[in-house]
Formats: sequence, structure tokens, C-alpha cells
Amino acid sequence: MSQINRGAAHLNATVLANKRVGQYHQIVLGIGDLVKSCRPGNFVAIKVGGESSRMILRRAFAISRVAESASFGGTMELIVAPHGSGSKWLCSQSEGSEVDIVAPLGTAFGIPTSPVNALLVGGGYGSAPLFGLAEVLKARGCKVDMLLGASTGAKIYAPMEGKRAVNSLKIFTEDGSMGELGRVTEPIKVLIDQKSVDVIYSCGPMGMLRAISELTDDTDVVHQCAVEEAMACGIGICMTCVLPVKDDSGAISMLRSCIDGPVMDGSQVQWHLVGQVPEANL
Amino acid sequence: MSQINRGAAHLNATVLANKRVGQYHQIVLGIGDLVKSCRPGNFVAIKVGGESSRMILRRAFAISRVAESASFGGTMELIVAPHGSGSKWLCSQSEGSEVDIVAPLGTAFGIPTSPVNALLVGGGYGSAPLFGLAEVLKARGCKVDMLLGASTGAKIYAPMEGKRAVNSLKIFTEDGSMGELGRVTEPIKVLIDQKSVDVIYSCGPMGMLRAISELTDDTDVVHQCAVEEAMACGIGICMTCVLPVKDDSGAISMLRSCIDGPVMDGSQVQWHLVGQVPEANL
Amino acid sequence: MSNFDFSTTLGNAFFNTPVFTASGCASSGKELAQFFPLKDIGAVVTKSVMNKPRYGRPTPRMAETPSGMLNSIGLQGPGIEAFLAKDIPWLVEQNSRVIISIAGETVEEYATLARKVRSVPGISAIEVNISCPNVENRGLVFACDPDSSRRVIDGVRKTIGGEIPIIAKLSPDVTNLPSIAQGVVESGADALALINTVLGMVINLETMRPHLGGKTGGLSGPAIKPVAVRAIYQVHAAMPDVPILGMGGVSSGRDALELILAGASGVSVGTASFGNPHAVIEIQRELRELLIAKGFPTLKSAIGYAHREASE
Amino acid sequence: MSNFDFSTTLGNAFFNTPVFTASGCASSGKELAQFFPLKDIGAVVTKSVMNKPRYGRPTPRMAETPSGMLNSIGLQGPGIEAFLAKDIPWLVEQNSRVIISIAGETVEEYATLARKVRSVPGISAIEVNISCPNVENRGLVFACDPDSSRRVIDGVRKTIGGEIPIIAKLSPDVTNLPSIAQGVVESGADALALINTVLGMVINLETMRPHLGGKTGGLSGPAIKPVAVRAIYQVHAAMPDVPILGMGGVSSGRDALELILAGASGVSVGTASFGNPHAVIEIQRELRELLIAKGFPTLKSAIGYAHREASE
Ligand SMILES: Cc1cc2nc3c(=O)[nH]c(=O)nc-3n(C[C@H](O)[C@H](O)[C@H](O)COP(=O)(O)OP(=O)(O)OC[C@H]3O[C@@H](n4cnc5c(N)ncnc54)[C@H](O)[C@@H]3O)c2cc1C
Ligand SMILES: Cc1cc2nc3c(=O)[nH]c(=O)nc-3n(C[C@H](O)[C@H](O)[C@H](O)COP(=O)(O)OP(=O)(O)OC[C@H]3O[C@@H](n4cnc5c(N)ncnc54)[C@H](O)[C@@H]3O)c2cc1C
Ligand SMILES: Cc1cc2nc3c(=O)[nH]c(=O)nc-3n(C[C@H](O)[C@H](O)[C@H](O)COP(=O)(O)O)c2cc1C
Ligand SMILES: Cc1cc2nc3c(=O)[nH]c(=O)nc-3n(C[C@H](O)[C@H](O)[C@H](O)COP(=O)(O)O)c2cc1C
Ligand code: FES
Ligand code: FES
Repeated sequence: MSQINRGAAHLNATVLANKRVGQYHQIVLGIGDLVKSCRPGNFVAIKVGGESSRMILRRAFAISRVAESASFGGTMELIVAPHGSGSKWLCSQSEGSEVDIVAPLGTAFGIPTSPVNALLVGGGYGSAPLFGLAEVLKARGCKVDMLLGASTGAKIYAPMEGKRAVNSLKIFTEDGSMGELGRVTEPIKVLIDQKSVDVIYSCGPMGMLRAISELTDDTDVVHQCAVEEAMACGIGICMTCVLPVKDDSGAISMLRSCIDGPVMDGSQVQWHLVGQVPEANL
Repeated sequence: MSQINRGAAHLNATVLANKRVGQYHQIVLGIGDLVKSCRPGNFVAIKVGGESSRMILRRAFAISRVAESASFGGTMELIVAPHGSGSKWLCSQSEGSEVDIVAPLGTAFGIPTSPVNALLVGGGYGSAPLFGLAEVLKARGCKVDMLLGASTGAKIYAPMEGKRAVNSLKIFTEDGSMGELGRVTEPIKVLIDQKSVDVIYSCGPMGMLRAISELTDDTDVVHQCAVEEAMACGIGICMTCVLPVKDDSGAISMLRSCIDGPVMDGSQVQWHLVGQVPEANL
Repeated sequence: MSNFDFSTTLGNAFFNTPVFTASGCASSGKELAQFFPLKDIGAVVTKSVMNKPRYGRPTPRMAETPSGMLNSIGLQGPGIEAFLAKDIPWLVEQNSRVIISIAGETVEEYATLARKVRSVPGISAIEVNISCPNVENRGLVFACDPDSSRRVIDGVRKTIGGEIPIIAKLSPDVTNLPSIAQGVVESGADALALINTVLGMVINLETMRPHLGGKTGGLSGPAIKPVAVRAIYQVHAAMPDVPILGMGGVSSGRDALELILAGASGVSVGTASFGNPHAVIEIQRELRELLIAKGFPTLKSAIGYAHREASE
Repeated sequence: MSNFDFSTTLGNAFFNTPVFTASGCASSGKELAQFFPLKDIGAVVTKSVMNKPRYGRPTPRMAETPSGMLNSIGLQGPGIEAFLAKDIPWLVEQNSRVIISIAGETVEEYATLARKVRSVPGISAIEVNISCPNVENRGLVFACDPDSSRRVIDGVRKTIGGEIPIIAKLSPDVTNLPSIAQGVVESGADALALINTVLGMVINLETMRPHLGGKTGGLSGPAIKPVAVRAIYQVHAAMPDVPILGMGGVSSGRDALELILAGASGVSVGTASFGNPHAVIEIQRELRELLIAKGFPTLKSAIGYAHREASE
């Protein structure tokens, strides 16, 4: 059984910036030295609603990127979709306010030790952690291609600076309002067949992750995906966020996606059993 | 059975000013034409905590005074003690924010038709509605004396402008940090014995109101007091705010202090039965 | 849109819309009439009335709790005679549909009340509150005992005849709610009201004693909504043909829809009116919009929808 | 101040402080150890363990509700053997006081579990979870039936002997909690844990079906605190000499004090840890400060204080 991220700490962070980007909010938090522990793929759990809120659980957000600057110290960037009352509350926090965070949490994307051809696939706000990841991969000499998809253009998150870190970037929208019409999964098959990709890193809706896993099945392509399951605690103590995962021996366990994930090996996740209980043959 | 205040309306009001005065916040709300329905003694019920708050009930505050000005239209002033999470939330609302109010609610102080000697007695923030009342009484030609009491000086609310509306103002604190050392009830007996008071208007802690009622018992002095009972609805539908009150026929009823009050005849309130159930002889 | 069929029935009573006040949370309606016309909502369910006038419980009678509140009113009221003489005619004059809630301390008292209510014109239904935990009856609650709850409904049924539908209001504080429900239906209840408040307590940290004058009180408000949804779902699963008037923590159209999908034919709004005097009418409007947005052709087609297999 | 006696006892088990984790809300303690030393709190109550490994319920397993949450974990776990081999030695190494919570599907399974736990060194007490509403046992919950709850405790008692105190954990979803409590105490429980979650349901308005994979789930968090206070108060009134481990919605020192005044000898913190990983240690600190500020010479002098007449 795995352990909670050893860097995880619980602290107050200051909102340094909060600006709208398409349908998202780009929120920058001052987190000081904690940046040193943050890896691409990790997430943060944030208390929402203020004092006397009826929302008692934290909300999870992928760490989009971390940076250190002379003026602000260590900072962490999040890309937040105003979805329900918790995320909307976060998006309404003004500069200077404090938020209570626990970070970094969960597993990180595995970084290859030698240069490989990496394909980064993001759905909606799922692209957030991929730009930070791209920078790391680039620094390791990898070729980094990126595919981003969403239902509509306003849900594509692709910042200018981010684009510099990738060799290529293609955008797909289901309504054709930005980039090409269609889904990200379509070109992936071509790239796999062409053997022009060694590792796929993905982050986005579970349906997209599952579809990619099906494409990489029976190929040599490694698929590291960042899953998104509803989480009550984010720190491994509640068992609400589990996914059926097969280990090397073939045994299926219900692993906590908050500490054994969010980054998991796509070929081990038993996508067809998500939302079900495996045959009770433990 | 009495009716809900006919002027009562449910609307959003803008916070026009919020400033600390001693241990209180003086909060001014823009309420437009609603000022026309507000009488001294009425109160307002305010939704607190914002969206997704765990506080589901309104908080009641006496209307300290209302005014109409060319620049702000109709305004209502409240004097709020930051007590628990609801009142603290209200005290933290900044200028320009909107609050959801129901007002005016409850009964008002009865205004004599001919000039009388009026004594206004306020405990803590209980002085808030008395200054507005003083102005009305003054306009009717009454002599208006005021006694304010509190545990300590910072809990005395006595604004400069307010002092102009009264013939005399004496302050008592239990720690002697402002005005005279002692309680407001002490000088009242003297004034009653001297027959220099016809009506007492009081607002403050229930203990103070009861003590005044005991002083006016068996005298000709009329005692109109604004009571403060915990209220769930403020509009007469929940029956939580009741007080035992004797009517002219001698029968005791549990009256709702939100619609049959807050201003009640002190000689009719059965103070010794508050918090008890009268003998079941209905 | 405008011809969306929002009507519902409880037994043989018909209502234009399915959103009602909850007993004890609207007094006799007059006060809320300041905020919206009572005839625009489904029905006014009046505060449970007893045979004799009653002082109720000592104050404090309420405590706010996280997303909820406790109350311990103890059925203060004017007694059935004064109530029928003063409150009902006024409601009928407003063209409001009226459901009278009755409460008693003995099986006989319920029957007596039913007899007095029977002859009153303009009443849509009678709600029999057998579940109030506040009554000073050795703490014994009718609705917690299968036998006494049956006997109450049996007595009321016999008195009422078939004229007015009987809605039996049950307490969630029981081990086996469907069996209690089954019993009262067998005894003649046409519909069920679910749920009454959940028994709770708050200790006042100043006095370090129970805060309420009556020590325990009934928990209501959003905090108990999941309990209400579960209760309605369980009972509807057991008796899909028995109409349920659902209640417990409803404060938005979404909440009301949850109860209806779980199996409620109508929804009463209680505590929400304390925080928002327009709650009943706003929830009714939101519910209507939601049902239309979800594509339901009628309210009735949504009742109990959560019980269908996802593939249907 | 510093020599304030904060200790408590449950049966013959002694604890330096009265604030524990709640079963199922701290896993086996390791994760929380990242935030505070486990030896600083009263005890770690581990997640209920069954005899065999278990997958638990399908996801979604949780739904946030107003001031609360529903869970439907279904006792996922590694089984008692793996648990005793891996988790317990680590906890003992941390100098943490440990209470093992066991859950079974049959009376025999409980006895088997008790036998396996009995011989483990370093265990302060055994909590017998007879109240989990999630177990896939035809929905039947031991704690809702006086007879089966007695039989479980009886079996455990016989197996355990007098060595380790038995804490029977009860469900609030019953008509008569004091009588269930009485039964398990007569069968040999040394203490009671009150309360487990309240059965609830949320309908997902997208799918329009029950949100949880297991359909119903257990309601926990501040929403149920008034129910917990009431349950503890009722049971303490009926059996003042039986120690109670209180739980249900505690998220501050003030909440913990409420439960203690109502009659709890110790307090478990569950759901609050999900929102605040430091909850247990912060609540413990706040409770200590509050007790001192209120003038209590010891924790023990505050237990059940709300039952005394106000004049005392
Ligand atoms: C590991 C991880 C990383 C995430 N990264 C991002 C990100 O970078 N940007 C972003 O905008 N969102 C992200 N999400 C989703 C985000 O957590 C949800 O949108 C948010 O919790 C919704 O809360 P709410 O109060 O706005 O909505 P509500 O629907 O009111 O929330 C109700 C409850 O459901 C849970 N919930 C609702 N939607 C989701 C969801 N999609 N995933 C998990 N839990 C959910 C909430 O946490 C809460 O407990 C991530 C989720 C996870 C688990
Ligand atoms: C008619 C009336 C007029 C009032 N006028 C004023 C005023 O002008 N200025 C002012 O500062 N306060 C006034 N109060 C008191 C004010 O309503 C309470 O201080 C406030 O409700 C406390 O809410 P809270 O959330 O801060 O405290 P909490 O203690 O957290 O409140 C918990 C619950 O108890 C109720 N409650 C707590 N204290 C009181 C109290 N003293 N009276 C009634 N209910 C209470 C709250 O309404 C809430 O439902 C008045 C009360 C009434 C009934
Ligand atoms: C202050 C108050 C008084 C109540 N009085 C009654 C009553 O007289 N009769 C009754 O059947 N239910 C009574 N109830 C219960 C409500 O009708 C309703 O069943 C319960 O509060 C749950 O709904 P809610 O959460 O919407 O309030 C009362 C509830 C409250 C809060
Ligand atoms: C996610 C979750 C899992 C739980 N698992 C268990 C369990 O395994 N055994 C048990 O006895 N109680 C379990 N409980 C109940 C808690 O121990 C506790 O009794 C209840 O949640 C009320 O306390 P709280 O409001 O502080 O959480 C669980 C509660 C939650 C929220
Ligand atoms: S969210 Fe609690 S264990 Fe993963
Ligand atoms: S506060 Fe509800 S009746 Fe007075």
C-alpha cells in the first residue's frame, strides 16, 4: 500500500492573482518553499466557502505549474473551472485573500530518464498540469507533442508561454469553434500506428483516459493518465476515491486515486470495472 | 391575534456604509421607499453568511433610524454587535455589497398624542432605536430624558447627533469606565418617585426590561419595552419567539414577540413565567 | 411550456401544483400571504391543531444547528374550535387549498378532531401528525409504535368516512419505516407525509445544559434532506401506489425534484420559509422550470423516476 | 493549567487524552501521521476490519450534503490477517494507543475476529461495529435488532475474556436506542460508541438516479451533531455508569465539549479530518483549553455535566 505524498503540508496560501482565461480562472497562490515538493501531476486540496460554510469537504485541483520568483517567492498556478458552489467560491476569491490548502498531494507523472517521444493529451482543464510537465520533459531532451480537446473553444486552456515548451500543439473541439473539429482521440491512433510516440501523458475526463488506454492496449506505448475521482479527503483516509487497478500479479485492488493516483498506469486501470465491484475473488 | 407588519417587504439592500463605533458596527443600508413604512421599534431580519452558508436563519436587528437623502435615497441604520458568526458576517460586509432583508417587522413604540415626560432607557446596543424614537417624541413636544447603561464604556452607543434630540442623557457603566458607576435601573426609581416621568421606553437585555417593569408596577407610569427573544423566522410563522403576556381580561397567552412585539407593554409581560409554561388553565 | 401539467393528487384530492407549506412552518397562512398569494401554491398545510388550546413548550424553543435547526414548540395552538372558527374561513376566502393537520394525545382525541374537521367545507385533505416528538406524552410518540399508529389512523378513518383523504405523517426516528407505513396504509391512510423532524439536542455552552426548554427538539432543514430522500425512496419502493407528500430540508427547486424523483407526489416546504419568506413560491417556480428543462411532459411522469432502471 | 487532568477511561482502558480518530476516518493512521504525531492524541480507532479482504461498494462512494456527507464504502479492507500483520505493528511502533474496530457478517465472524485480535499486544480496546448500514447483508443491520446485537457482543465477550474492553458501536437509526444499549451492556459491552452514521440518500440530478453506487449511504458530519448529542444524552441518562465514546459531527473543541457534557467519556473525530487533516489534534487542544476556561478541574468532572440540575 502506498503512502501519502511525503511533501504534503497543510497551510494558508495567499491568492496572488486570479484572472479569467476563457471559461476558466487562472489562480496563482503564494506557497513559499512548498514549491520544492511539487511535481507535475500532483494536486492540491483546497478548503472552500469560508467560515460557516455548509461545504465541509475540500476541492481537488491539479497543480498547473509552480515557479519561484524574487518578488513572490514560490507560487503555484491552478486552472479552475467554475463548476459548482465550491469551485465558484474559489474563482471569486480576490487577490490578497487567504485560502487553506493541503499540497502537494498524490503521485506525479513519471519522467523518463532518457529522451523519448512524448505525447501529452489534455481534455478541458486537464491541459493545466501538462504545460509544467512539458517543460520538465523538454529539459530532459524529449520530443513533446500536445493534443488538446474540449467541447468548445472557450474550454481549451493553452497559454502562450506554454506553447513554447512543446514541439507541436494541436487543438480539437467538438463544435469546431477552435482548432480542428473532432476529438483528441482520433489522431492518437495514427500517431501510435506510425510508432512516433513512446509515452502518452493524459489528463482529462475519465472517458478520454479510457479511450486512450484502449488505443495503447496491446502496443508498447506507455500511458500515464491523471484520473479524476470524487474525493472526500484527498489524503488517503476515507476510501471514497478508489479505482479498480490490476497489479503485475494480475490481482485487482481498489486503489485510492488520491494517494496511489491521480497519475496511474492507464494499462492497469480496469476501466470496464469503474463504478462496479470486481468479482469477489480476492 | 395580531398580524404581520403591513409594510414588511423582502428585498435586497445595498450596504452604503459600515463603520466601527466602539464595540459595534454602524451599518447603513439603502432601502429606498421602504423607509416610509419604518417606525421606531421595528426591526429588520437579515440573511447572513452568503450563498452556501450553514446558517439557515435570519438575524434580527433593531432599526436604529431611517433617513431620506437626495444622494442615497431612503436609508436604514443598524447598530450591530459582532456576537456570533452571523452578526460577525454582517459586520464584515463591505460598502457596495448587497444583503437580503425583510423589513420593517414587528410592532413600533406607541407615540403619545399629547406631550408627556418620556424616559428612554437603553442597555448596550438597545440604545440604537431610542435615538430615532427621541426625535419623533421631541417633534411631538415631549420632554425626552435618556439613560444608557452597559457593562463597559465601549458598549455604550450614543452618537453625537443623537444627543441633540434629548433633553438630558446620563450614562452608567458597571465598571465605571464611562459615565457613572452602576446600573440604569437605580436612577429610574428616583425619577418615578419624583413623578417626573409619564412613559418609559426601554430596549436592552431582558433582565433590564424586567427590572424596569418591576419598578413601574403599581405606578401610573407606562412602560413600553422592546423585547429580544430568539427568533427563527421573524414573520410569525414558527412560534419560537413567544413570551407569556396577560391581556386585559387576565388571560395569559404565549404571544409571538416578532409580530406582537418586539415592543410590548411591560406591565403585561409575565416576566416570572419567561422560560416556563403557564399553568395549563387556558 | 405554459401547458405543462404540474398538477398532482393525494388520494382523491387534486392540486394544481405540487408544492405546499409544511405543517407548523406557515402558521395558518396569513403571514405568508404578505409575500405571495396563497392560492398560487399547491396547498397550505396548517399547523397541527389539538382539541384544546395549548401553551406548548417553554422557551428557548429553537436552536440553529449546522444547515438546520432544532425546534421544540410543543404544539402551541388555539385549539380546534377557535382554529376552525377563525383561521379556516379566512384561508377558504383566499381560494387557498387547505390541508388541516391534527395532533392528539390519545387515539380518541384524533377521532374527535377528525369529526370536527369532517364537516368543514373547503378542506382538501387531513394530515394526521402522529409523529411529533415534542408532545408531553411520556415522550411516547405514536408514530414510533406500529400498533398505536395503526389505531390512530383507524379511528380517524372510521370517523372521516371516505370524504376527505387522510395523509398520515410519520417520524423517521424508527427502525423500520416501511413497516410503520404499511400499517397505517392498511388502517386506511390514503397517503403518507414523510418526514417529520429528527430528534436532536443542543447543549448550550454558556449554561452547560440542554439549550431548549424542552431539552430535546426536532431537527429540520437542509441537514436532514438526505434522510428525507432515503425515507421517501424506501417507502415508495415498498408501496409504489401510495402517494407520498415529501418534506425535509427542501430549500430549492433542485431539492424538491430530488424528493419527487425519490417517490414524492408533492413536496412541503418547512424551515426554508423561515430563512426566505418567498421560499414556497420560488421553489415551486424552480421545480416547474427544472421539470420542463429535464424533458418531463408532466409532474406525474417524474414521480419515483429514480426507481427505474437506468436503461429504461 | 499544565497539570490539568485530561485523561479518561473506557472500561479498564486508560487514555491520556479523550480525543480519538473515528473508525473509517483515519484508515490505519499512517496518513494522518504526516500531520501530527499519533501518540499525541487519545487513540487511533482503526477502520473496521472484517475477516476476509473486501472490495467494498462500487463508486461513487460519496456525496457532499449540506454540512455533511454520505458515504458508502462498504467496509473495503485487507482482511484481519493482513491488517494485523502490517498496520498494527506500525501503529504500536509509533507509541499510539490503538482501538481496533471489527465488523462481521455473522455472529461467528465477530467472534473469530475477536479471537484474532485478543492475542495482539498493544491494543487498548476493541470497538465492535455492529451498526454499519452498508454491509451487503440483505440490508439487515445488527445494531437495529436488539437480539442480534446482543448475540454479537455476547460472542465477542466470551472470546475476549476480560482482557480488552469491548466498545459496542451503535446505530442511531433505531426506535429505541437506550434499549439496544441496555442489551449490549448486559451482554458484556464495557462501553458504547455513539453514533454511527444516519442512513441517507442523494439523488443525482444529472442521472436522476441515486447518486451513490450503493444507493443509500451513511450521513456524517456537522449535520448530524444534534442527533449525536441527543443519543449520548439519552443513553447516559439511562445508564450513567456506562462509558460512552461519543462521535458525530465533531469539528471543533466546542462540539467535543457538547458531547462530553451530554455524557461522553471520550470523543472520536471522523468526517472533520477530511476537511482538515489537523482536525483531531486541533480539537483536542481546543477542548482542553475550553475545559480549563470553564473551570473544570479534570476532564472527568465534565462528563455528563448537562444532566445535573442547574442549581447544582
Ligand atoms: C485529482 C483532481 C484534480 C482536479 N483538477 C482540476 C483542475 O485542475 N481544474 C478544475 O477546474 N477542476 C479540477 N478537478 C475537479 C474539481 O475538483 C471539481 O470541479 C470540484 O471539486 C467541484 O466542486 P464544486 O463545489 O464546484 O462542485 P459540486 O458539484 O457542488 O461539488 C460537490 C462535490 O462533488 C465533488 N466533485 C464534483 N465534481 C467533481 C469532479 N469533476 N471531480 C472530483 N470531484 C468532484 C466535489 O469535490 C464535492 O465534494 C479535479 C479533481 C480531481 C479529483
Ligand atoms: C428584535 C431583536 C432586535 C435585535 N436588535 C439588535 C441590534 O440592534 N443590534 C444587535 O447587535 N443585535 C440585536 N439583536 C440580537 C441579534 O439578533 C443577535 O445578536 C444575533 O442574532 C446573533 O446572531 P449570531 O449568528 O451572531 O450569533 P449566534 O449566537 O451564533 O446565533 C445563533 C442563533 O441564536 C440566535 N441568537 C443569538 N443571540 C441572540 C439574541 N441576543 N437575540 C436573539 N437571537 C439570538 C441567532 O439569531 C441565531 O439563530 C436583536 C435581536 C432581536 C430578536
Ligand atoms: C418550527 C417548526 C414547527 C413544526 N410544527 C409541526 C407541526 O405542528 N406539525 C407537524 O406535523 N410538523 C411540524 N413540523 C415539522 C415540519 O412540518 C416538517 O415535517 C419538518 O420540519 C421537515 O421539513 P423542513 O426541513 O422543510 O422543515 C414543524 C417544524 C418546525 C421547524
Ligand atoms: C468515509 C467513512 C467511513 C466510515 N467507516 C466506518 C467504519 O469502517 N466503521 C465504523 O464503525 N464507522 C465508520 N464510519 C462512521 C464514523 O466512524 C462515525 O461514527 C460517523 O462518521 C460519525 O462521526 P463524524 O460525523 O465525526 O464522521 C465511517 C464514516 C465515514 C464518513
Ligand atoms: S479521497 Fe479519501 S482516500 Fe482518497
Ligand atoms: S420568530 Fe417565528 S413566530 Fe416569531
